[in-house]
Amino acid sequence: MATNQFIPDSATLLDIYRRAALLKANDERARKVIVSGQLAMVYYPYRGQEIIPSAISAALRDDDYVCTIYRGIHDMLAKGFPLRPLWAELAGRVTGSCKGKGGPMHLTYPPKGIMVTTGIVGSSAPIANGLAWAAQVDKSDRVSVCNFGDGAANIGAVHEAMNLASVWKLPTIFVCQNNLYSEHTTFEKMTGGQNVSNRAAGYGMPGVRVNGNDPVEMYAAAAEAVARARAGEGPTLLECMTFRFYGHIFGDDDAKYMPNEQKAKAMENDPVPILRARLISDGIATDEELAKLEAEIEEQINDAVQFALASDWPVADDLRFDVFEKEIAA
Amino acid sequence: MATNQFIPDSATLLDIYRRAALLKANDERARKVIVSGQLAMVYYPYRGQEIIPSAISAALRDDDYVCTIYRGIHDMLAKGFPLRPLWAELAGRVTGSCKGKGGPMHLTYPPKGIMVTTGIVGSSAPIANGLAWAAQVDKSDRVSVCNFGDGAANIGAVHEAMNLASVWKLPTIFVCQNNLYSEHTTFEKMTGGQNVSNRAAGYGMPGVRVNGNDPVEMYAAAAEAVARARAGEGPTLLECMTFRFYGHIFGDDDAKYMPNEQKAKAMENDPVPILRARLISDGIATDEELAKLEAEIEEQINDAVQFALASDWPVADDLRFDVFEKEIAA
Amino acid sequence: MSDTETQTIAKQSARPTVTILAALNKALHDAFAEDAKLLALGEDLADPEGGGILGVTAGLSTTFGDDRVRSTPISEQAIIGAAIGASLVGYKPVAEIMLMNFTTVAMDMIVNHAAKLRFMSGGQTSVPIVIRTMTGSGFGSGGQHTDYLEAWFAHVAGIKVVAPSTPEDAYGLLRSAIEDADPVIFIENLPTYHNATSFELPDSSHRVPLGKAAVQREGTDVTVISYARMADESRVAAAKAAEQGISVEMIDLRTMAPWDRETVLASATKTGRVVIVHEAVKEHGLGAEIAAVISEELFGKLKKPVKRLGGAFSAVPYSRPLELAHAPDAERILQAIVDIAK
Amino acid sequence: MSDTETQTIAKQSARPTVTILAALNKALHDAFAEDAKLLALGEDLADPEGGGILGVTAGLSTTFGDDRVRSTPISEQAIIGAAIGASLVGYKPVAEIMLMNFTTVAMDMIVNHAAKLRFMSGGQTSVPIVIRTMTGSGFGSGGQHTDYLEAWFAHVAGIKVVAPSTPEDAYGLLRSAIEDADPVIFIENLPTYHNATSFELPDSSHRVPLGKAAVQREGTDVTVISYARMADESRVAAAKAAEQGISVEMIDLRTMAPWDRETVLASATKTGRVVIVHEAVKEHGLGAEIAAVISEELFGKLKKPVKRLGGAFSAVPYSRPLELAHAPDAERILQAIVDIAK
Ligand SMILES: Cc1ncc(C[n+]2csc(CCOP(=O)(O)OP(=O)(O)O)c2C)c(N)n1
Ligand SMILES: Cc1ncc(C[n+]2csc(CCOP(=O)(O)OP(=O)(O)O)c2C)c(N)n1
Ligand SMILES: [Mg+2]
Ligand SMILES: [Mg+2]
Repeated sequence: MATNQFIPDSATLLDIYRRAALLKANDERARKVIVSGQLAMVYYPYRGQEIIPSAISAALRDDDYVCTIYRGIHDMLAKGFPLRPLWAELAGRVTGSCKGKGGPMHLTYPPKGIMVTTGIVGSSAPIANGLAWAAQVDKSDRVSVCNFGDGAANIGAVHEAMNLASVWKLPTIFVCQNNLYSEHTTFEKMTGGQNVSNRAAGYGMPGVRVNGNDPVEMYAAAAEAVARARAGEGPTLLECMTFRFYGHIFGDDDAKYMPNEQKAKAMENDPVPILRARLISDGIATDEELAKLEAEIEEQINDAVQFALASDWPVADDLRFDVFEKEIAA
Repeated sequence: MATNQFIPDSATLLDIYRRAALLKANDERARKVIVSGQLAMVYYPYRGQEIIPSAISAALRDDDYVCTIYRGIHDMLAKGFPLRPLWAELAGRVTGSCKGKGGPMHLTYPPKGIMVTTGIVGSSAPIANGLAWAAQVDKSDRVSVCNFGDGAANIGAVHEAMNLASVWKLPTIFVCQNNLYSEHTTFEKMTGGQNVSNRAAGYGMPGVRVNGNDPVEMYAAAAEAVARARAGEGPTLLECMTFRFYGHIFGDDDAKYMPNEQKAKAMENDPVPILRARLISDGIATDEELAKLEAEIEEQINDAVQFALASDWPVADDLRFDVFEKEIAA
Repeated sequence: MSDTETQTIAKQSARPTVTILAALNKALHDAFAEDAKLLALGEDLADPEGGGILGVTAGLSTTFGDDRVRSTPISEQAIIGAAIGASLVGYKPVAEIMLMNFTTVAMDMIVNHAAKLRFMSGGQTSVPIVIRTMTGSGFGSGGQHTDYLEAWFAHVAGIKVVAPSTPEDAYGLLRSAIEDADPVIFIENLPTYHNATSFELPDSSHRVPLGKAAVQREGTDVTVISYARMADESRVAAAKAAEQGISVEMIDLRTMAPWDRETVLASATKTGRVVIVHEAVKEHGLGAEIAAVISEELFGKLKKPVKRLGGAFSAVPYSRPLELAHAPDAERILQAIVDIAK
Repeated sequence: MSDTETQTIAKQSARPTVTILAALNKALHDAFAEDAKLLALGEDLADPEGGGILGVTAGLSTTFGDDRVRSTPISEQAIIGAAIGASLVGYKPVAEIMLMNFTTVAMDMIVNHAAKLRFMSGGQTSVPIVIRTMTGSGFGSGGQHTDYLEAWFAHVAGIKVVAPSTPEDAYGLLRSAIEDADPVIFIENLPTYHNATSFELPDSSHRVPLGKAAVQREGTDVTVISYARMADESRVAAAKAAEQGISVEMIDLRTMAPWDRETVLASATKTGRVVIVHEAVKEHGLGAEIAAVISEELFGKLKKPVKRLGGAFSAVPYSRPLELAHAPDAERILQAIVDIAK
């Protein structure tokens, strides 16, 4: 469906890899830091889904909006969430972007348009429309990207939001990251029609199912949706097929509900190394250049983790602040 | 789409008219009784939509379930709600089916499978699924009919219910009575895709748009959906095109939001007299026979209204009862 | 009706002509004219749809345009979500949830998001929205159209709740709610929309601060605390009590959350006898918190235990005699005043 | 683990091995075995999905079949609606809303329908369902996963609310909730699921009546009223207080709605000093109603004003020190006991 104008050029593919490499390294570090006991948190690994936000973000501007979910750190990093306030928030420190009040499930960073991270399935969608409405009233050409999962496609909020976006012709891009599981339940078992993108037609909006692990397909679909939205032609639903490698919550035993072969096969097709190999074989970058890039990323993550763990904890009195504009009386 | 086996025969057409005539007469009486000041109530006229439930009910059994909405007295009468407890409830008397506690928006009559009437848009759908689930576990071949409006198609509960019905293959029949308005808002203005039945495909269930004012088309579609449900083949969505003649709430000035021509044209094509004429021209019944039938209906309504207005009012102490199985202590 | 028209009519006639509905409509028009960042959305809200089912928003979409004032599909989660999203980036949406019982389909948006985003984001974002909603018994609308649910929202940190009982307060509270930096639930009592109780529409500078109760009648024997329609009933009861020689101090709370401890405790200290009245079910209603605080703060100083009147412990019934029995009224409030004054 | 296995292990070991989770699982198995009309539904609830994300429903679908025990899509309105519908025609569904904050997307089904259908139908229909839901702070799940919202439901006529703090009560209350003719919200405190506090799983005849509190420790100086995890904290505080010579009567409410006035008022009459503790935000929480009733019923008889401890007035924070500061704990409860005993 993608016309040539939306095929990513070499620079764009490299940009996508730069983001994906950061996402991959950060997820690996998060799990390592938890296993090592340096940091205790409820963590939703996104490993395996890196290409989706990396490709989408390559088609976005800093001033575009993103709303995402508990499994959303990949969406945030790809959009430019800086590592220090991110890691400090994960560590629950005052230097965290949310002063330690929000935590991993509510990371927020308005300077890069990362406006809402929700822990409620589907609730990113109605709010993303509001950001899109604001862009429309502003007469700006900003777009609002709304991330949610395959399971979220069946909850009421997402339905209401897609219908409203269609009738108001909002610049909302609905990104369903279909990793084939909702917690422990399979996509087949909970999805009437066995497909999310097909539902778009019912709202009179375009819907496409793409291989979310393929940077070319993913970028082309995203760029086309962004172009439509900027042109005032309304919303698009993108169903991005992917897989999550480490279960729902890090530590859950996915063998209880997931066939080993399915997981093994998905991990064999790990999209990040595949893109890396492609950049080299296509002569877009050399192994050395990419190794250097990856080393820099590790350094940045080292710095952020150290910054986070060295930062101060919030104090009880902080609870009185940020409830309302005016603090609660002591 | 209707195969011959579902085309109504003469007896069925007469049966449909018998119901439709009752519905029409009862709506006219309700409005008259309000205008005359005999009875004060918030009333949602259904005049113009009679054929839909009359045709559907002709395809149902007494032990099938129906859930409906504030604008639902036509659905109830067609399913067999007796006139005396209905009118007594409208009048708020202890002899009402709900002892005067529910009123017009919550009429209930389990002996005829009329299980829930809701005042919340869309909320008939999730509950109708539960009745269908019960039928499924019972291994009975009962079906569960869920009525809602065109505006309700855009609320979350209906989306969740249609998806669940599809994945559980429930014998639920979703009946969207599309009268082109939601309170004062037009169908076009609030409906992405400008069509409700098309959304069924997204859930993997059959969806059809039918002329709800045509008894043959309406009956055929309903009978086919009922047959599928009884055979364990799952839910169907029926979008039944129709029109309401007297605004949202009786008394509201629909000229404020509805073009006169649109309303006039709809009233010219009043489906009940059209069916009446057809029965006569097709030799299914004579004018005299139908006049007699209509006179009997007027008599039954007279009796019910008199019964209602002569019945006792509930007393304050009744508030302690029916909150829980055990009454609240005085 | 334009405000000048209304005012002229008001001046000409001896009887009050200004209703809460007219005051709300003017408040919206004045606020939208002053601040281009205001938006409005809700079902049947724009003029092609009649400017609201009862006309509260009449004229807004015509005057301020379809971009800013929009009718919506029947999708309360989408309505509140859209308001929240726009509010995160500089707009001040006034959303309507037609009836308060319908907030039940949007509780996630209101409670988990509108009320909490400021805190969860560490103050990086805020949600300056107003959620207008109608409710109240009296019209026989039954169990799903008339609940008062203010106690639910008062229990949630991060959202405010107000309810006016006069045209002046309707205007002043709505203007203040719109100007507030945090989300506000604005409750309108539907059955009394058309009661004309004022002579003139408030001036555009009129404000009523959130969190400040109104002492509508000073007294020394008994303090009566209420709001919304129950304030009307309490005013009547207080006047009747005066005829019997009982001096009632009548407090209209106006803001349920945060409620005005200072005014309430000062009055309770003076009278030592307190009656709290609301239409919501008595048990676990707003009166519980107020009674608990008064009993704790004025321990040993009260002349009588705090008395609470509220809706009966049942759904709101349809039948007229039952509906009348469900909510408190002037007669039962007077009885409570007389009893506690003994 | 089968109950006989668990019991043997329990007998062998000196330390208790039975958890609330195991008791709940046995209660469900026993109830389903005894009554073929029981159904269960919820997200990840059946065995192919692991028998619940924490295994509370493990084994049910295998033992009782996919017709009766079903995993669902993420559709809480559809979940509660399906439970309501089936309950209208003779079934007794046990629905799970994974976390209590997610009841916010199903409030219409719970409040406008489950709680009201019996009344609005004039008693023609009833809704004998149980809604199991988990919540509670301690795991750093933050603002949208840990709220206690029992006060909302207590304010609604037609629905009951319970929350166990021991394996025995978990078993006995769940069996009673399932057998009850009306809807019951059954709150499970997630962070203490695995605390092993009993030696044996309750016998299948064990029941705990709804509406009856447990006096877990008799005392004469101070009455402490709590429930759920706060009952654990209160037990610790009561023991510490005893060391300081303060005799605490510790009441675990067990049922929040309708709460046990008789037991509470009897104890308050005896001690004249009452501390109420819950994890939910203090303001407008369950403690408000209880404090209001005690203050009214025992006016002039209390030695000290009723003291309430509850969650801080904010969303539940993520950061560990903030999360610990948000909810009451044994230390602060002890402090309150000492203060009120003075
Ligand atoms: C309304 C609501 N219901 C249930 C949950 C619990 N829950 C958290 S994540 C999840 C699964 C979501 O699956 P999906 O939408 O596919 O996203 P994924 O986790 O796979 O990225 C569930 C059921 C929730 N957070 N919110
Ligand atoms: C959740 C909810 N939102 C809003 C309303 C107010 N309301 C009552 S009827 C109605 C219009 C419904 O239109 P439609 O679904 O087309 O049914 P119709 O009245 O045309 O039969 C609205 C908005 C409601 N009852 N419930
Ligand atoms: Mg998924
Ligand atoms: Mg309609």
